[in-house]
Amino acid sequence: MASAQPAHSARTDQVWTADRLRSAVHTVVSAHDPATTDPVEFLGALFDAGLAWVHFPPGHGGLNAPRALQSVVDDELTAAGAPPRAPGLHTIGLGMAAPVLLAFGDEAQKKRFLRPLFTRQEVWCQLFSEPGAGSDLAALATRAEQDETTGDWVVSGQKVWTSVAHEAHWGLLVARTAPELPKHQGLSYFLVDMRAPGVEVRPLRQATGEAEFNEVFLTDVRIPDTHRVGAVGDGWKVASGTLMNERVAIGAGAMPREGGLIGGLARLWRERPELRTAGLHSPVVRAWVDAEALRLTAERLRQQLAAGQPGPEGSAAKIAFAGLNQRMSGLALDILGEEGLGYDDWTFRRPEPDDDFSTRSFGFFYLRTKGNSIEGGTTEILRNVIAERVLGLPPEPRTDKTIPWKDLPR
Amino acid sequence: MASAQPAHSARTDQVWTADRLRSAVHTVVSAHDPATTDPVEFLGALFDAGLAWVHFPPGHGGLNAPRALQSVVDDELTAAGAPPRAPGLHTIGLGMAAPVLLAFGDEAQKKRFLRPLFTRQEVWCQLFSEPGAGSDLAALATRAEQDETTGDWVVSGQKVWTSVAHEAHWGLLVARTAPELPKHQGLSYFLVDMRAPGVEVRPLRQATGEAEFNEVFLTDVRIPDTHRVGAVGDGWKVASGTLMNERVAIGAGAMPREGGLIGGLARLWRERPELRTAGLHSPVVRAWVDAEALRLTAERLRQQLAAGQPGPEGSAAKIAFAGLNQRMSGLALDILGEEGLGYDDWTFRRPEPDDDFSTRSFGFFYLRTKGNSIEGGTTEILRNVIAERVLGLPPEPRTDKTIPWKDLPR
Amino acid sequence: MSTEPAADLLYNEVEDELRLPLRRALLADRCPTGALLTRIESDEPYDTELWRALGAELGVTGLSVPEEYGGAGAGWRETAVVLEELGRAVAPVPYLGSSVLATAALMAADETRVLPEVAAGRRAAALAVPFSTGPGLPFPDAVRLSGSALSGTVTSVADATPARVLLVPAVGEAGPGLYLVDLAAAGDTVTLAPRRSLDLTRPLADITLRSAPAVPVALGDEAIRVLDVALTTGAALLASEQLGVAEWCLTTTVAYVKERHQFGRPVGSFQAVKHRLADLYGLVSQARAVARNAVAALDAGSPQVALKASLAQAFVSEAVVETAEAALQLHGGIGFTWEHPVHLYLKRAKSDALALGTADRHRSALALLVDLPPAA
Amino acid sequence: MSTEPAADLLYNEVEDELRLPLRRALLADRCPTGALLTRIESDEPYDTELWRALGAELGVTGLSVPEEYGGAGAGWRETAVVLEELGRAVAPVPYLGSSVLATAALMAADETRVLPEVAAGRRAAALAVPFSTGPGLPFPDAVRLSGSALSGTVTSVADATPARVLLVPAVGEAGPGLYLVDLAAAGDTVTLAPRRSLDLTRPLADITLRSAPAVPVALGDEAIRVLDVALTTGAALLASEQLGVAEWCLTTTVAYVKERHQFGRPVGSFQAVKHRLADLYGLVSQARAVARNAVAALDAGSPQVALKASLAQAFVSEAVVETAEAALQLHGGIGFTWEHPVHLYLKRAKSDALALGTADRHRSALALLVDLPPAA
Repeated sequence: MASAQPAHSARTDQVWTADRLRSAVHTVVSAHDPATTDPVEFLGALFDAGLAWVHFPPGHGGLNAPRALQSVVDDELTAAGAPPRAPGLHTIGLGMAAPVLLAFGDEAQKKRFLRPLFTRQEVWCQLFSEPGAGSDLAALATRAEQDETTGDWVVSGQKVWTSVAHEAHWGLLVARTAPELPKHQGLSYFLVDMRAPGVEVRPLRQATGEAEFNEVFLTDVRIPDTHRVGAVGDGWKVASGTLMNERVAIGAGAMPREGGLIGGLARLWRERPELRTAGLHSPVVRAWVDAEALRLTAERLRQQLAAGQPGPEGSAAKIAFAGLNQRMSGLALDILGEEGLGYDDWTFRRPEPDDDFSTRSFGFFYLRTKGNSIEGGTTEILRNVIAERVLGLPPEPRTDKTIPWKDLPR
Repeated sequence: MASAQPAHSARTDQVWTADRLRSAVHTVVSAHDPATTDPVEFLGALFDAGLAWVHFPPGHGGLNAPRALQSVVDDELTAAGAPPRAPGLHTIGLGMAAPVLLAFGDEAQKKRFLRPLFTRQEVWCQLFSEPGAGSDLAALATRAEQDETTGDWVVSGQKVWTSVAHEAHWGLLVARTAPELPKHQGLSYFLVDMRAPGVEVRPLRQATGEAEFNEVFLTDVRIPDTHRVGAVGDGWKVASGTLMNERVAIGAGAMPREGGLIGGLARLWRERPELRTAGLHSPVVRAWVDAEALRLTAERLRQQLAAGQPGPEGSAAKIAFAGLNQRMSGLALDILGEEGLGYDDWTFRRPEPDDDFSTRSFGFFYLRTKGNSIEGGTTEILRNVIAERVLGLPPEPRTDKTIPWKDLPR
Repeated sequence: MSTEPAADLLYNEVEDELRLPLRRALLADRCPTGALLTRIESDEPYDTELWRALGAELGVTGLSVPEEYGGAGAGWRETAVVLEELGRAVAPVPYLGSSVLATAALMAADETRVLPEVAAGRRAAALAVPFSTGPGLPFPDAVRLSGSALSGTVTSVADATPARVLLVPAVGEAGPGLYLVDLAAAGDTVTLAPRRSLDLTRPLADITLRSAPAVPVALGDEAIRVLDVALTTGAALLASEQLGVAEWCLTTTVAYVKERHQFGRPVGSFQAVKHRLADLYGLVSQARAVARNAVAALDAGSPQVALKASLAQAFVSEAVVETAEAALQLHGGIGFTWEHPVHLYLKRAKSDALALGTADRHRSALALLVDLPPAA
Repeated sequence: MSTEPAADLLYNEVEDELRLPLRRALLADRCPTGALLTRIESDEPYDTELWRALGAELGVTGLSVPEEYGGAGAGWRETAVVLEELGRAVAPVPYLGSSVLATAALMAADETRVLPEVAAGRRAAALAVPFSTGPGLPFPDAVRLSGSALSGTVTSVADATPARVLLVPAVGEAGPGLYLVDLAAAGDTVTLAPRRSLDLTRPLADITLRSAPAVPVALGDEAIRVLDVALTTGAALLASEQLGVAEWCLTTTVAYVKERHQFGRPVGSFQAVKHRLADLYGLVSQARAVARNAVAALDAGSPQVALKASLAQAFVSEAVVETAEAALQLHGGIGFTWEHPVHLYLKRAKSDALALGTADRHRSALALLVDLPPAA
């Protein structure tokens, strides 16, 4: 996996090779035994050694080394018994906040936020979607007005589908600063203190009965101008960078055969022969075939990424996964018959991070997978993306990009 | 079926009742025994008695009677041993030319054309579609320019998908008379002599190997101004009326259970037990279910029409029939396996009107049914029609209706 | 494969007149979806007030029952219209359980002792079989007869909670039988345990009988026949309830996409949305034809009732689930929330697809009826 | 259900280098679709010039054959790339019949007498089984052995017309055997009758043997094994040809809808068209992963070859037919004409779906291999 070519840091003549990075890891691990060191301290030591993200600048968790060498560090850490980098609560922080701060944040923002983010001391959430701005994110209406005396921004509006907002210290916020401009041009990007006055987080109950997400109500929330990321009016540019990082994060890991819902479906078929019918056999085998085809497609994508030829199949795979999950969970209920008429738990509650998903009923999956074709880009939007960006088909005629946001029909 | 209400003719006080019509039929049949009379003579007598289309004006094949009473005449004729009104070669003449002439033709045109049309002495065809104007019929490019000295129209262009053009005496033609106007406004409607100089008919070979349709090349074909139907520039209005009549004609008759392709598929399954597999059973039964559902839908539509409540389900049924026919013929090949690898006849020929369709192979149907979702309105266009006209969904933004035809991108 | 003369697949005037007061006065006013969301998690998930009104005010709980037995002397066609409207409202009343399944069983068995009370809606009745049971299965043996008392447990019974009378299939030494259990008389020999059901608007319960006193309604082959008639009638009529569910989904979604704007346009002006809704429109019109066909066969006592009921379930179950799933998707994020009622319709659609025999089982039954046998 | 370590699903540099000259120099120049339409109805439907070039100029007719037997000593991965390109051109050459099916049989049987001639493309060989035959069926008994001569008729053999050598499965008193028939030596004891085939670019023929002289290649269980290896290899590799067909359909349709205008817009700007093509793109990328997976298993001699070949046929056959059908539809009227080549691809797609076992039969085989048994 390691690149054989030497890499030069931007600041010095220092050349980062795989061996030198392994030795840097070894230094940290020797000083802070991962088995006994407090995780915050261990992660802090890694950050300070520039091993958090080797391609970040020195002082901000990195070494200006080539990004591809990060895997050397990660492999070495795993070998040394460090806990895996499962992001969990910190998915947004590590996957979105860190890259945004690197690309668009100023020195003070990097200094303030990157270390506690990496040490898991501060949780981040994302305040993008709104009731009136789902697929059309750029139409969002949350308003940020600048207080001319203090320079603070005063923000009011409503955000939805916000994971971990109730645990978060900081939110990545896009708000409208110029309603009189076309929609993409009037947005700015902020870091909002989730414990500030005027921030109210309410659980958002889903069709499954529980609440994985939140609504966030912002009422005259004050944000200092120093927590604005990028220039006023550059919010869309900053947010687009963030969303791209989200997309890259999808489907990165290799999956074993019968991983995911197909495993449960295949077990159901194998372990409950009394439920089998002639007519349901073919749909089960088809599901197995389609799941394996998708697994191989994701594996091929992974191999392309590893070979430095990232392919555009990811969006197509997400569409197909959503449809397949919906089909498989519905099929499982058909197989179950009477048992499919029941449900496990309608309690209005937030799932715990360590909830064992695999113990949930197929009824739960039947409902939950309905969200798969909505969350993270609806199937309809992803089809547009494939058609236009991959196949090069012409866009539809549009007028909403040029007229002032305040004049858009809604 | 007969209406109990008396109907008044426009010209006189005469009231047409079912009984009076039956007696009018009886008079014709007595004078011209359908068993021994030459069909042209018999049909001519019917026309002259006003029994061709009872709602047409007297002198033009009708009696100004209510349209609903036509079924009384037809039933009585059938009972008297007259041959059924199967249109065959005369589908366009009876289904499109006659209604257009009634609605838009002048007296001279009605006088000249309606009687030989009804007596089957003259065959009609339709010259609408063009290579560049399929779904977007109003974009057609065939040009008609008026000769200022004679008043004749000189027509050049190419038409496609023209049934019976090689047998036809007359064609219903839409051509562009004003390229500088928006596309719907620059069209005019003509009756073209298919034997005139400059008309060339070539068979159009299909994927099945044979040629059901023709291409018609028009090169400086002269049409007298007296053969223009409707005002100059009213071509779209006239053509729309014609197309509507075409739509009404679809799916009028009741079908028995297992009528159509499902009959062949069911027979294949019943008569060839050695070809059955467990996996193909469910698709066959699904096809049977879907075919029966569609048959019942068409039957319900027929009942609605009979009750004077025409429903909009026809377009939806056509979409579903096309898809089902395609699915069933493909499934039949899967069942046949080795036999499905063969084909019956690739000869480039025009099918005869009395060809026995039912003797063709499933391979033929597999190819032929691909046209079902294209001919008579593509599935895509019909979905638009349902969405906009039935469900009232908003049209897409369009610019092509307002800019001059000559400036349209193509 | 003979075709019967085409049945009347339209709605007649009587049926149209029945529909309007139901939709307007009862369901829209008394059963708004906001109240429904509150009700389903309350202690009283059934709408007893609505149920009372259906019986006492509108007199539709015994439409299929002859007037001499306290019914309206109408028929199954009219019953089907009520089911369409109840489906359209996912109304939590025991109509399918009492006015369809139990009533069909009582009528098939000429059991007139409790019929007038059931027909008037004063006492709800339930047929004690798992709601997933379709026609054509072996006679249930979950309950055993000993002397004149029943013991055993029947799981996942629909509309059992509000029932005062149970019709219980049971097997004794003399073979199968269908028995009447009066819950007022049965006391604590019968207990009901609610189950968490996928369909929040149609609760299920497990019924346990411990030497519960019972009187026979039909015995031996007659019991088998009566149960089959009830389940076939239920399967045929369920299609009309499902049709109502699909119609709500289609209508509500069409209205939503006309209002909802994204990218400066109504979402319903996007061709992908339009085409999907056009296809659903086609599916729902086909479902209506098939459902009316089954009901007409019931009403006419056609010998093809079993065929047409299985045809209806084979077609409608999948069409309705597809429609409900698309409705949720086309509502986008809001459709995935608890506060929007579309999930209630999805749950009803999927549960109804499992009820009274899955589409898969009905296809298998149909295949034999129309001489399309499976591979040997 | 263990997963093997993930195979290399990409194309390596050797494969990429093989593809370009094939696509450019041979297929685009020598096999344009206009010429193809003329050729398929001529007396010589096979492109013998192209076949000669594949062998003599490019040396790809024996890619999988070791160099000592006159091959290129490459492997099945490279062969698969040739099949993709031939599929993309629906090229009428006997590559699948000779370089895949017959070559796989010869190699599995260690039959090296004719292998060099076949590998060099100088003599085409054909495996005498109906083209629909997939792995796992009973050994064919259409031909009987008597003494050392074969008699019988094998129907619907692909790529038989240009063959000089036949490999014929036959049954004699001692059981099954696979026999070599040299057509030069056989004279009029072997006759070929062309069949009208749905796929105009891959003619079929019935082969009749009347005491044709034959030499054994494999006998008994070994004959069964050799035939199974050949058919499994064929099924695994056919997926690559099918992939090429699908890629042509997708690419050509995308290009067409960018050019074709209706309603003042490119047809490809309509959302319904865009979304359908986006889904086909997804299908083709999945087909590619599955096809590469099967080829990699062949090349590596994996014990899961049968599983991966059946997986490939179960998935790819339907994906490719769907793509070709959509391509015709999205071309509108012109796609339904003889003059436009899309019908040739549809015919190839559907025939390939029937070839070497239908998707249905491969699903049944796969179900047993992955422990998803049918209902008892």
